[in-house]
Amino acid sequence: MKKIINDPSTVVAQSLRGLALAHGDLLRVEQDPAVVVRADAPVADSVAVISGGGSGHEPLHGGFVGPGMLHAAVPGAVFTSPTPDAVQAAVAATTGDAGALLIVKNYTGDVLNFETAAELAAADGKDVRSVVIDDDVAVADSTFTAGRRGVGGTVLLEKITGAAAERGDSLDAVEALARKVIGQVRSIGVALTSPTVPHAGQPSFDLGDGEVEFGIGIHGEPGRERIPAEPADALVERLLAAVVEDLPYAEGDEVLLFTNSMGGTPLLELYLAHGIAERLLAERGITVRRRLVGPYVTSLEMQGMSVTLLRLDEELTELWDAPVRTAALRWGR
Amino acid sequence: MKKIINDPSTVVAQSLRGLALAHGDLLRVEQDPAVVVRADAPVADSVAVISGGGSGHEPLHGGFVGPGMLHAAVPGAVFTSPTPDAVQAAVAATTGDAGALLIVKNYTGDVLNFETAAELAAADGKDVRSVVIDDDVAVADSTFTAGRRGVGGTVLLEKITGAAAERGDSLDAVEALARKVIGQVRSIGVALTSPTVPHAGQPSFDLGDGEVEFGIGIHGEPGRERIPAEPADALVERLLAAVVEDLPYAEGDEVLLFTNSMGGTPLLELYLAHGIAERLLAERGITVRRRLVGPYVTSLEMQGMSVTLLRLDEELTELWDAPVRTAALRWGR
Amino acid sequence: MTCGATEVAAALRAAAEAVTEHRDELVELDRVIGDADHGENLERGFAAIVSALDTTGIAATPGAVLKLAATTLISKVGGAAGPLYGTAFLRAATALGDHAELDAAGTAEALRAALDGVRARGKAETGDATMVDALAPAVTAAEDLARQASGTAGVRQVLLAAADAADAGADSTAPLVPRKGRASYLGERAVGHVDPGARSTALLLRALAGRA
Amino acid sequence: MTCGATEVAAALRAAAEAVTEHRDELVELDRVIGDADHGENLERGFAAIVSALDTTGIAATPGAVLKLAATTLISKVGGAAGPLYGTAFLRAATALGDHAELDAAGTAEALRAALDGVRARGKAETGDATMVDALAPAVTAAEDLARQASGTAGVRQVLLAAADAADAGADSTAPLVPRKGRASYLGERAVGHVDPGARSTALLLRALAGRA
Ligand SMILES: Nc1ncnc2c1ncn2[C@@H]1O[C@H](COP(=O)(O)OP(=O)(O)O)[C@@H](O)[C@H]1O
Ligand SMILES: Nc1ncnc2c1ncn2[C@@H]1O[C@H](COP(=O)(O)OP(=O)(O)O)[C@@H](O)[C@H]1O
Ligand SMILES: [Mg+2]
Ligand SMILES: [Mg+2]
Ligand SMILES: [Mg+2]
Ligand SMILES: [Mg+2]
Repeated sequence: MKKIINDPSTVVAQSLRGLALAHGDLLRVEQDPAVVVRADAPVADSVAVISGGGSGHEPLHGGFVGPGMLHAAVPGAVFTSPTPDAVQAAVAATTGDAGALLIVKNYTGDVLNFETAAELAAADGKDVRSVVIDDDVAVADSTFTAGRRGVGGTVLLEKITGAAAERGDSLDAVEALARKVIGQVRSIGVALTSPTVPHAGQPSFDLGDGEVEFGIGIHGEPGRERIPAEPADALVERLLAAVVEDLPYAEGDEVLLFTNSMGGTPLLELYLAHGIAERLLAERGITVRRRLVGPYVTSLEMQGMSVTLLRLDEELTELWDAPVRTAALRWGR
Repeated sequence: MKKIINDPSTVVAQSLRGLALAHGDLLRVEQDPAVVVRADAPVADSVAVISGGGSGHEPLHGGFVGPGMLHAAVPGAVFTSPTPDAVQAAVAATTGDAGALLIVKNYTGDVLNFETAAELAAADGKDVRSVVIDDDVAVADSTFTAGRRGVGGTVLLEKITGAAAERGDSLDAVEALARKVIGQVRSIGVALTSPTVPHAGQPSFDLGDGEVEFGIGIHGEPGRERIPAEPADALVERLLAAVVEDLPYAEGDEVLLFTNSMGGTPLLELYLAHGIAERLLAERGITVRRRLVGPYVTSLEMQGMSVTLLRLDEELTELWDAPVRTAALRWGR
Repeated sequence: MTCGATEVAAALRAAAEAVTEHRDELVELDRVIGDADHGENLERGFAAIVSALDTTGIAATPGAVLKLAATTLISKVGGAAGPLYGTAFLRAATALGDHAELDAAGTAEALRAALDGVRARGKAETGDATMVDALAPAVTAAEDLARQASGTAGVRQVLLAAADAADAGADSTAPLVPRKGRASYLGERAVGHVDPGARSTALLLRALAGRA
Repeated sequence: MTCGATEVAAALRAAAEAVTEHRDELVELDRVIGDADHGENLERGFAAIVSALDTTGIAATPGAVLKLAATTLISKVGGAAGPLYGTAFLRAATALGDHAELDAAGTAEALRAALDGVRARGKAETGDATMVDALAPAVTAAEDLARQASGTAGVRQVLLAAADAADAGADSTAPLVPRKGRASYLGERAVGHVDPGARSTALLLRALAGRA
């Protein structure tokens, strides 16, 4: 393992220190427990939108803290969901009478830890709700299992709920909006290489030179199946078909297409894949109305990509377009 | 080699297609020869700032095309400088009476091809100047050799000259400003892994598990020396010392610190390195007044980082802060 | 034959040592079918328990000691294991109440409470390939021994019986298709691998037994 | 013994085949001390020359054919090799003027002009470990043969002598510390490796000789 770190046990704390120095105008960092908070928090009369999860997926979530998106992010250890006291600290730093929405990716650890934090916050008299995003179609959905994972769709959910909070929506409204987004967003990913978790010191899975992991998660969990490597045209079609058929997205739909790099895949390849995805959607009569292309939900240095589709309507489009000013997403004024 | 591509020979063209689809509001792409042009080009009464070079360094340069930065980018084949006719096409699409500044990274191929293009443009009666950036302190500077390479400083040069052009500076002024920036910017990089050029199909160099290439270029050329891997504190000190001592940057200086990922290094590590670099500069009495952190000048999937310092004054700071709206850099209105 | 707060604290220290000793093994089990952090997570948590014992001193009752362990796990571990083990210790602590001494029957009751807590939080049943597959048979074995050998078996024997059953229970997860936790994403591909949480449950019980 | 435009075009096609045949070797040489594209660059350029010959037909004079090759290389290759080989062919074409036939002396003159062009553009001298190290001795050998064997040696013999000298010249780059081009960044670390452009110069000359 070669990484630019001092020691696996201090990676997250030291990385957050750098984040705070790089973006002091947008955010501040508290350590122990680790929390990334909007520089201007608490924002008066605004619902606080809080997200979090294990580290190693940067810029998710700390890179999305700022006006128009998250009020706080709660980074756990690498690939390990944060503890309830960290979530509580984020609530304490951001949440006023308007309450808070916790965005939780559907992993057992995240759900349990955020759930506990929400209960504790409720006991403190705060109105804290949580929504669980589970957009990964690679995993069979079932109430008898851990269910689908939360992956790329999380960024879109954070942006849209953050914009709603910014315009002054109530917690009821932001929560309802979140559930709407969760209902209309689907993703799937593929890995070409494995990430290496710092404290593990070796790749999470071994992949032959001619193989890829289809239906990969973002924690180095092996994917749904191992398939032979194939040209980009075929691979992107495979990804897109899985997503489109799931909801399903239909002819005439207008969507946001999010082509995401898992970290190690260069932009050169990612844009190539994005171009293919746009063509394949056009062929299906689905209109790409907005797009996001880049490494936004990563899995350390893993090479690979994911495709996320969000069905848009006027309201979602407007909220997507609303100004945002964070380390990783920035537009509008 | 595993990449999300169809065929090595079509990678650049297909990637540019995706870029154009992703950022149609900012830019358009011409193929054959390949050029990325600002959507609103030619911009009346403005010097056109044009840059280019081999592909594989994305978002450099196409990701920096847009208001406040580049008017056009000229992408060559992977790691191969573009041909003069492509540069000419970029000039034709963007350059009016105010003339154009070509930003050329100091590589034999880039210099020769851009030089030829500039001569041809001059023959067409256009006022086209070129500046050569050579900020890489890893290479010994000498008129008897190819000289220093142009690396991370290029982004800062493109931003600052683009801002000057946007505010209406003359070609003389933009050119003088460019030379000033080139005089005050220095960089160095390190690689933890090798990139794999699509048409070569295998890693550009072989690196043992405990080794890193110090003084790496951005084309998979091996570095200045191969050294044992070391903790981030030591590695960043080594990078920073080489840069600081070169110009040199001195106590009391105010600088822009650009901590760049070579592509495959995750943000988690990059922010960690950035935090160390800020601390080491503070220890030297050098004030970090602006910062840029991210994968902006990459070398395909290569893991590694570079550090760039630009000495700032009021004018450069103001131009850095000026609004920019491109795929990869965006702030202000 | 019975234990006081001091012995419970010593047992927790022994558990911390065992976790450190088996850290890499647990990381490796989790690497193959999960996300390679289980050993790291538990080591962080049990190291924090040891610091907490060092700084706050030993509480008056076994229940209070276990409660300190529970809150420490909840606030330091994260992931799935943090809340689940945290709940287990918390329920066990509650079951013990403020008794100054822990006996065989009390141990079995505490284990039962722990299992109920894990089940309530994680919704996993036996056969889902989780720590429940180790803890459930452990509870049964502990209860059997505590009941059968009433008065003759001590806390250590009960925990040893629990550990033996947990070992077998952990092994039994290998052929299963996991239905809960991260390994469930792999479906059939996880078959043949022991669940890391089941394995850690077994080794924690054995370590606790060693000092009880 | 002399060549017309048709033979020059055929020689260029032979050069294109040779480049394709040696593509991987040139990529590999460049991978070790450069950026792994030299073979790819030349293959793209010479394939474009073949298409240009196919579409525009064969021009009237050897000079005109070489000029087509030059402009094609300049607009299709990029990198360092594009302008350098482009200049070489352009200067050679200019040297040939509009003569309908190319003879031994003319060949030597054209090679000399090519070398001067490469030197003027790239500023490299013999010993800098570039294509100049192959081209310079090739020119000398060509001139020697054209002068000595005046009237008896044909274009092919001149080119063969040039190719032999270029081969030796390319080999001579291995022990050098490069001072120009991308390999110069490596300094001492490039010692022991043949310069890719010197190698391609030698194989182009041999391929051209084969059909001249
Ligand atoms: N729903 C559940 N019920 C019971 N145990 C579970 C459940 N989900 C996960 N586990 C246990 O947690 C273990 C994983 O713990 P750990 O690796 O620390 O957390 P994470 O899965 O969040 O990375 C699994 O091996 C399993 O034994
Ligand atoms: N200044 C120069 N003068 C002469 N030849 C040069 C010079 N610079 C580079 N070359 C030649 O160009 C070759 C490299 O060509 P190529 O790999 O196609 O371009 P690039 O170096 O831009 O990737 C070198 O092997 C060398 O022979
Ligand atoms: Mg985990
Ligand atoms: Mg090149
Ligand atoms: Mg785990
Ligand atoms: Mg090259």
